[in-house]
Amino acid sequence: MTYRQAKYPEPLVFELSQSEREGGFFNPEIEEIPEIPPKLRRERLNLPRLSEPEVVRHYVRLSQMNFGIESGLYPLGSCTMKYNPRACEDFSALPQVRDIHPLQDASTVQGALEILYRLERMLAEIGGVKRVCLQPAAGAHGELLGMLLVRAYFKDIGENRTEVVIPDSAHGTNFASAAMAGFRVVVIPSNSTGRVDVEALRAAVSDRTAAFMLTNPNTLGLFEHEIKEIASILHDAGALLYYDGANLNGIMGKTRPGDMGFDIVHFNLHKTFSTPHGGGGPGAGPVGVSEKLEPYLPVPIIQYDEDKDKYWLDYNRPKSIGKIRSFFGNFAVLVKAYAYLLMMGASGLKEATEVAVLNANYLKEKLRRIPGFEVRYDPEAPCKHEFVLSAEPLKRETGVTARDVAKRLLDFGFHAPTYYFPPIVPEALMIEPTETEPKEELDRFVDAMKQIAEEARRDPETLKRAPFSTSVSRIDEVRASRRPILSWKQFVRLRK
Amino acid sequence: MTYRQAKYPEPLVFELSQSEREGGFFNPEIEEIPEIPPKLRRERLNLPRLSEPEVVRHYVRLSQMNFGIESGLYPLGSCTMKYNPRACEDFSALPQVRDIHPLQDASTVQGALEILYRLERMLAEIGGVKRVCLQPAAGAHGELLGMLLVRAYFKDIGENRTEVVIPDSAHGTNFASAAMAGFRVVVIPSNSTGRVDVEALRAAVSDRTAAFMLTNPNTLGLFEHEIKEIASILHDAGALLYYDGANLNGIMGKTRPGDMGFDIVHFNLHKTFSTPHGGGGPGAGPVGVSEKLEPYLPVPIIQYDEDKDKYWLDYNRPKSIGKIRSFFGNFAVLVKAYAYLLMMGASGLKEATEVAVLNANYLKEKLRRIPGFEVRYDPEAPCKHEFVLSAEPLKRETGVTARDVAKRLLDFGFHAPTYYFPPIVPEALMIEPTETEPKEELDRFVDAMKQIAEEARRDPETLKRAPFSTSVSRIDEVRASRRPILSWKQFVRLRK
Amino acid sequence: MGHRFVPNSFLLKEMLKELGIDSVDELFRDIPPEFRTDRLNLSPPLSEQETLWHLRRVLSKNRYQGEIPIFLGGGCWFHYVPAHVKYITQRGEFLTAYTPYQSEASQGLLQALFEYQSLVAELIGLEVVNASMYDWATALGEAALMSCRVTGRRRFLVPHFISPERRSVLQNYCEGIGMRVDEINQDPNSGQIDLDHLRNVLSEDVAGVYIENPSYLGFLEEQVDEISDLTHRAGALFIVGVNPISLALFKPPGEYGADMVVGEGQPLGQSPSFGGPSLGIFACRNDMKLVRQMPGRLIGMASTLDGDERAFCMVLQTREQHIRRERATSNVCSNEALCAIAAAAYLASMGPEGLKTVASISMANAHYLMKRLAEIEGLDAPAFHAFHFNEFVLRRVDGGTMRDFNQKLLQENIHGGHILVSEFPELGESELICSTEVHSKRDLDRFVEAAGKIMEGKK
Amino acid sequence: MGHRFVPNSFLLKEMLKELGIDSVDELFRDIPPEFRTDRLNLSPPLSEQETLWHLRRVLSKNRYQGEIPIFLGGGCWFHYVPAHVKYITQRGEFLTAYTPYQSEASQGLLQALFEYQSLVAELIGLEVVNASMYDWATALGEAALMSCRVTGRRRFLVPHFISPERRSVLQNYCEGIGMRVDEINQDPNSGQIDLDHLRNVLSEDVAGVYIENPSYLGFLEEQVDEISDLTHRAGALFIVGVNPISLALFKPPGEYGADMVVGEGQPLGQSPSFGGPSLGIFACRNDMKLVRQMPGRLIGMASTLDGDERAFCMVLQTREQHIRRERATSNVCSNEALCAIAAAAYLASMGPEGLKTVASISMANAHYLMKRLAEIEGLDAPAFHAFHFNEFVLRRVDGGTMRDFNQKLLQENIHGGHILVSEFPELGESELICSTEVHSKRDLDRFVEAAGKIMEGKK
Ligand SMILES: Cc1ncc(COP(=O)(O)O)c(C=O)c1O
Ligand SMILES: Cc1ncc(COP(=O)(O)O)c(C=O)c1O
Repeated sequence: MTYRQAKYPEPLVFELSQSEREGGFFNPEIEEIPEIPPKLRRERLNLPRLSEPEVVRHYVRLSQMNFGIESGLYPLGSCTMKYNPRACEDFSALPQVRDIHPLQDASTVQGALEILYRLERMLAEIGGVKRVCLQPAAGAHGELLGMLLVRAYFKDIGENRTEVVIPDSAHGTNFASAAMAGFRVVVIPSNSTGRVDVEALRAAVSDRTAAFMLTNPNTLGLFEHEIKEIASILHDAGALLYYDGANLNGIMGKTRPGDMGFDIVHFNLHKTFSTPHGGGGPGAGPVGVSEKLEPYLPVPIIQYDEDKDKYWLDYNRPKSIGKIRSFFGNFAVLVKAYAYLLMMGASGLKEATEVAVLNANYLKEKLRRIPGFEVRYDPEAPCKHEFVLSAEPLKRETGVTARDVAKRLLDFGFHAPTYYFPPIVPEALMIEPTETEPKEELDRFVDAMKQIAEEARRDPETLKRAPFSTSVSRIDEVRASRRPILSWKQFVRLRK
Repeated sequence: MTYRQAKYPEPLVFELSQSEREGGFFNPEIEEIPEIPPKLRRERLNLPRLSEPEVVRHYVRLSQMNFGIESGLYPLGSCTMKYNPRACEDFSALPQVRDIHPLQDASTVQGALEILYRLERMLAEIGGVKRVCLQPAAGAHGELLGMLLVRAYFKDIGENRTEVVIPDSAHGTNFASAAMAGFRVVVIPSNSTGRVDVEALRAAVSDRTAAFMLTNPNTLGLFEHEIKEIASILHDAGALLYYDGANLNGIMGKTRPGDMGFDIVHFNLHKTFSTPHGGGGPGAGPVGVSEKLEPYLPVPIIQYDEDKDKYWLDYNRPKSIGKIRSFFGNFAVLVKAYAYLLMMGASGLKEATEVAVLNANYLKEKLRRIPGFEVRYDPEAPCKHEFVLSAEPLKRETGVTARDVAKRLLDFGFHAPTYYFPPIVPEALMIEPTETEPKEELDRFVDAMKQIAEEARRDPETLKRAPFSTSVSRIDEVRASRRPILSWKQFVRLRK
Repeated sequence: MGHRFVPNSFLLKEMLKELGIDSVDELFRDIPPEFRTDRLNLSPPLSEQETLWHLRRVLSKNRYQGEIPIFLGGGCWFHYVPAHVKYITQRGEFLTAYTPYQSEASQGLLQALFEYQSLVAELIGLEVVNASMYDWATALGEAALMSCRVTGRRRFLVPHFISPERRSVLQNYCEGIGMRVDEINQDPNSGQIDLDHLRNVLSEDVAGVYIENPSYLGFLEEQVDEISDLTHRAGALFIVGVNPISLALFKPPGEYGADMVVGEGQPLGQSPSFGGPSLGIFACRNDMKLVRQMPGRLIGMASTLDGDERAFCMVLQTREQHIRRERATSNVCSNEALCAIAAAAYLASMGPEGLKTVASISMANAHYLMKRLAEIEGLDAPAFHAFHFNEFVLRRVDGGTMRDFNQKLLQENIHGGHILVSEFPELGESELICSTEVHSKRDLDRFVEAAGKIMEGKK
Repeated sequence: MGHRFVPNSFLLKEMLKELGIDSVDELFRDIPPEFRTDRLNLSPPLSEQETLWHLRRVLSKNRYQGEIPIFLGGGCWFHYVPAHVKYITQRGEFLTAYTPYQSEASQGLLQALFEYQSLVAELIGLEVVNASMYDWATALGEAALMSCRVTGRRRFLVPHFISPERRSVLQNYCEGIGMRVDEINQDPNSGQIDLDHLRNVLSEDVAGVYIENPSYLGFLEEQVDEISDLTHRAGALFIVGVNPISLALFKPPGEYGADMVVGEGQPLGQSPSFGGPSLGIFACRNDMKLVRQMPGRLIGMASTLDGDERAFCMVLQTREQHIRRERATSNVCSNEALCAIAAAAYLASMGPEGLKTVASISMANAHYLMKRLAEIEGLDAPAFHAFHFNEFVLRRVDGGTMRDFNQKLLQENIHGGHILVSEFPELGESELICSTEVHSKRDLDRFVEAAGKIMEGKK
């Protein structure tokens, strides 16, 4: 094994600080600086003092101790870690994007509004929905908006519905979002093929049901082919169907959530539409809705006046729930997604989906044949963009867990898959290669998994101490949570 | 020791290539593509086929296996490896800089001409010269231009001078440039303090002497304080004095070459003025001259018409030697230097010099006290921006060479000093910290040197196999030159 | 087929063969035919160059700060972003990483986020800062929910003068759990909290009292100690909303009893970008009763299992949705990590002196404008008699409208402030004006001059 | 004191104390007082923001490709530079490194440069490419000198139609060693080398014969085999100058006997930037007699001393100035390494198909222009009856001047070609026009339309 992550013994900025050292400088032009009343005045500001060369070097070094898509395969299931086009970064850094203010007069931001309007149309087309709100900053934020729309809808039509049904394989955000919006969460089990147990769903749905939240393909990477039946159950009960768009990369351009009967659809632009994850954000989680939910969408709606060729902001929406976030959402992220969509075009999106699914099936077939791993649910069915491998056989045989396997993968220069999710699969390793990985990298990954399985038998103890090639060895995360140290300020106080 | 450079087992782009894979794409608009006559037509083009994600990942990985100023201390003597402001990169990437063509009508590039004009004025002020030619692409290129100006001057005044005198401590480019310009090189020895042996100079100068090339501070980092005498010797003999500006960072703002009597002065913008070295280039090596050499400068001269507030290109220079490079030199580099100079201002430049010299003296005093190292020439005199340490005592004692020390330093996360230069110092380690290094980094460097000296005594064999923390271990450079493999094409042929 | 972002397009056949299937369609056989899309109604792929052409054309319709001076603030601010800060966040290792679930391979990000938490902690004066929320507004929403979790109460008090957008988001966040949001009166002359009114509304069901300092309308609140006191005596949590730049000069909430702090981190190293990405600051006192109720990610100092090295990792994850699901402290998953890194790099670059300079230039500019504009007949500033940071309310008292005023300014290539007429009709014809170091003195003088001409009716 | 680029400014005292001296001036005591400068006559430091303001203001006087279409080539070309190529060369590890003297710590750069050499080798059809020269012109100068070293002869032949700038640089490079540069005639109608004349001038003192293909004026040379033959029979070296983009479509010099190739690598991933940085391509046949005379750096494949791993390092350094001094093959030290990396990333990104597309769009655009412009009364194109790549000479035959033509085009926001009147008066009123994929069809049509109007006298 020859991969090795960079390692710098890099202190914290506070430890690098010197008692006097010049950082940013500006030359004041106005000489008269108002005197701040003593009561309001700050006395001490303990920020570190570094020169610019030190700051740059510090963060360059830190960056090298971090793994991104540009470092290697990042098969983190459910996260769609695909290549983020560098061009989109340049586009969103244009001064016409960066240096505009959300409160500018609409006449001075027609370009920005046009992009938002066009992006909305494109997402509506991809999702098969009527209109799309671009405000949410992430998928979970979109879910919350979705749930608030559900609330507003039933309130408006005078129905008191208090429950949201969610499959047990769903992502944690679904449960949390429904709860935040004030719904009681009703969990239904998956069936033996890993999909929605339609009978259980039927049993769970009642006139208390406000909505069913579904990820399709689901978190096992399996398409919920009984979706028509599912939609009927919900709609017949007067409830709504919510689409968690985290897995759109498995079907985009091949089918549309709106066509399947979903009433509310969120998109994860930082997954499907290739805006970078940024180490956790910023993302964007636009929410599309069918006609009947349109009135409740947040303000403003961006409208286009064809006659005047002008875009304008429509705040006159009496049923709107108001705002879900300030301003227009993560605009610079939206610009990236817009540019990505233009560069992909209709054919490119379809191709992306097809190859993402092909890559996933390719890996699935190779990996599930390695003794020690198995695919639990419906292994013969094609998966979509991802699949979940269980390392339970390996664990049973060698004591090596999914987590150990994941940690060991880091030593091969790969990021690890998502593990222990979804919870319905024991020793789950959730693997999503995306369409931007070359076959060679997939093959190397398969080899690594083979080697690890062998190693688990040969020398499980070493394996359990992995990783060895990362900048630090295995971290004691449990202890770190027991008495958390969350800032330098706290650390210094405790040290004293 | 905890530093470790990243390591990726990264194939060559040709090895990454797939038989079919899509790279860059453009959508042709003109349908009619002219038919190329068969005789002219290319049949096979063996470029690798990679997708964009692969290209980005490949070069990101390679970059991590490279050491730059942003990685750590880079005390490479004579090279002035200082922090390169990121702002200058942004400025030079503006479309008004990147997307202008050198043959544009002068009325459409007034901004570019203004920058060149102003930069020229600034350099003239710093160098104490009359006018400056910005064309040369590097220091050595500037030297060549300087020597050609010397030639043109003597030709013009009807003197036949064939020799250029150079001190033995000078940089290789001085000798080579003089030779390329057709001069015979006369080498004079340094005196016991490491400076020009004035008597030897006097003896070497004659009516055959065209010029004396001098680096001041010289490559030992010592200021040639007898410069007045030196200048007289040359000028009395009717010869010219040439200033190699590689070491300007040691005196900038404290004294000016023109004032000392230099007739021709080159500047290394990629050293003194912080434009990045780019792994070897692009740089810029402007050449300033005193009044008497002005007529010979390359065309065009950029002139400013105050009345019309217009910049124009003066090609009407009958005595000009013509061009030394196409167009206006490395313009984008010049823009960076211009911005750097604006941000430093008069006070900043002086401060830079003072701290560069302070840092060098600080290191010198600390390092020469480590047993095994010594400063050969005039150790008690203050050095300027750099100094040369000799590891000869260490070698004598332990067999460990300057090269071994240099290689071992890599393991500490430092770049190595320049070694075996200048040739007048045995086991030379030429150290230039620059003003952009924090004291902490200097102290760490001193510690590393101490540790290495100890290690040389304790375990010289291990040390001689260093480095261990770089992406590869010590390379067999001798063998690589014996039967050089210079391209994939050649490699493939040989492999067959 | 054959997009440059999709390496395996040309290997379809080969890979399908290894899978023993004929066509890629077979992989989609589980999608019921009736739901299959033939093709999306989108344009064919544009090249990178065509995309740039298109964007340049569309975006040329925007006017931007730098091209013209724009005097807008109100929760999103123009500040100079040093080039190296952008460079740092453009490093692919940060930019293209996911949430640092694999801490051993993500030390760089984790340390940078820990530094963000630490730097903001110093700035606001509390020890616990999370690794970011979406924006100020959603951070406020989460703060309200957290105050409910901590106190078990369901009423939340906010000042009258608050950004309506923020107020609306708060409302939506409170909607689900049925939390009521009520207003605290502010003195119409000074903007200061009406302490009597606060005393009145502060009952046993109040979970949190929220103030903004500086306020949405630019003035500072002087009675912070009293408010803190009243709040705590009522058993409620005291929450303060901030513009972090102002804290270079003004007393931090941690020093006057705030239990939680929220705010907008965008001015720390991020351009406005039409309002996003933004950076929700969220902090609380170091009290485990509070910390355990924090929403969002927390990065903690750790060590390796072998005990040899300091390291960083996410901590207290059991609060989060991926573990606790519907009982999580929040649904937030993706946050604004990269903006937090930008903020860290920005704060580390500025240092205390740099940040103070930024803040005081901004303040000096705004005060200069305030004074000069107030001298113009028909204009009145500031609307509130209190100390201001870098924003203030300008009122027009000559009968004309601010809309007209701003339109005329635009003709002079100046973008005026944010018109407040619909948000706070009681302020009359007024707008919120902001200045920072991105404005040169010339910009300010041009504004004053143009305003003068407009008011004289010369425009 | 206290610049943000100078960390130790504030530690002066402390450090001076450790050195046992009082003042920093003592460190400069060796500078004779008469030569000490008190202060430079330069402005005080500008902040980064002020510098940006200044540059934006100054640069706003430039018109640039994209804002208007610019039809200039002639040794510097507009081609689309993909964003990721810029990103790669902006990675600090490449950007801020020096020449890879420490090969173990510089494998990334060395491999990238080896790839550059390899990719260009494929493109031109020769196995040995150096790691870059300053630009095409200086590469040509070095080629002349090298031909002298190899053959011991001192005459160098160049075609009549060559860029005068390149010619001048060549002359200056040849000046020192007293090498004579002579011209080879070209047929005034076709631009093709006059073989009879070549035969005549090719005597025993000719070190090298140089042609450009495509020529400076855009046409291709068809008699390359004959020229190669004649040259070699005279014992001289055959040197070809190229625009590398053209080699996606046209036979590479390596296939018609070139001993050396020079050219301008700028179009491979670099914007023009007013003509620099540029990238001098320099290559030769894999013959050690030649290779040992190469100027510049060469990167070779190597292995570690323990033999375990492939590695890369600089090879044959004994040719270079730092070792051989006045007997070095060249004085070149700093080169254009980063541009070489850009070229490598560009070529690897384009691949054979991508590069062919770029070349054929450029060619198609130029031919379209050529045809359409030739249809306009009073204009004539191309001036040479030969096959053209993406540049051609447009002549004006109605008595008007090209200067006037271009000025009027500029009024229409179009920048015409490079006026040749002073360079080649025999071509009459003429200009060199170039098109590449950076021009849209609309740009071309606007040019044609404007040209039509101008020639009709409507402008
Ligand atoms: C299935 C699923 N749903 C929702 C989310 C939440 O999305 P976000 O992180 O954008 O809030 C995720 C994120 O991983 C997910 O995988
Ligand atoms: C003293 C000296 N002179 C000249 C040069 C040549 O400069 P360049 O590399 O810019 O050609 C150098 C470069 O290292 C040098 O150190």
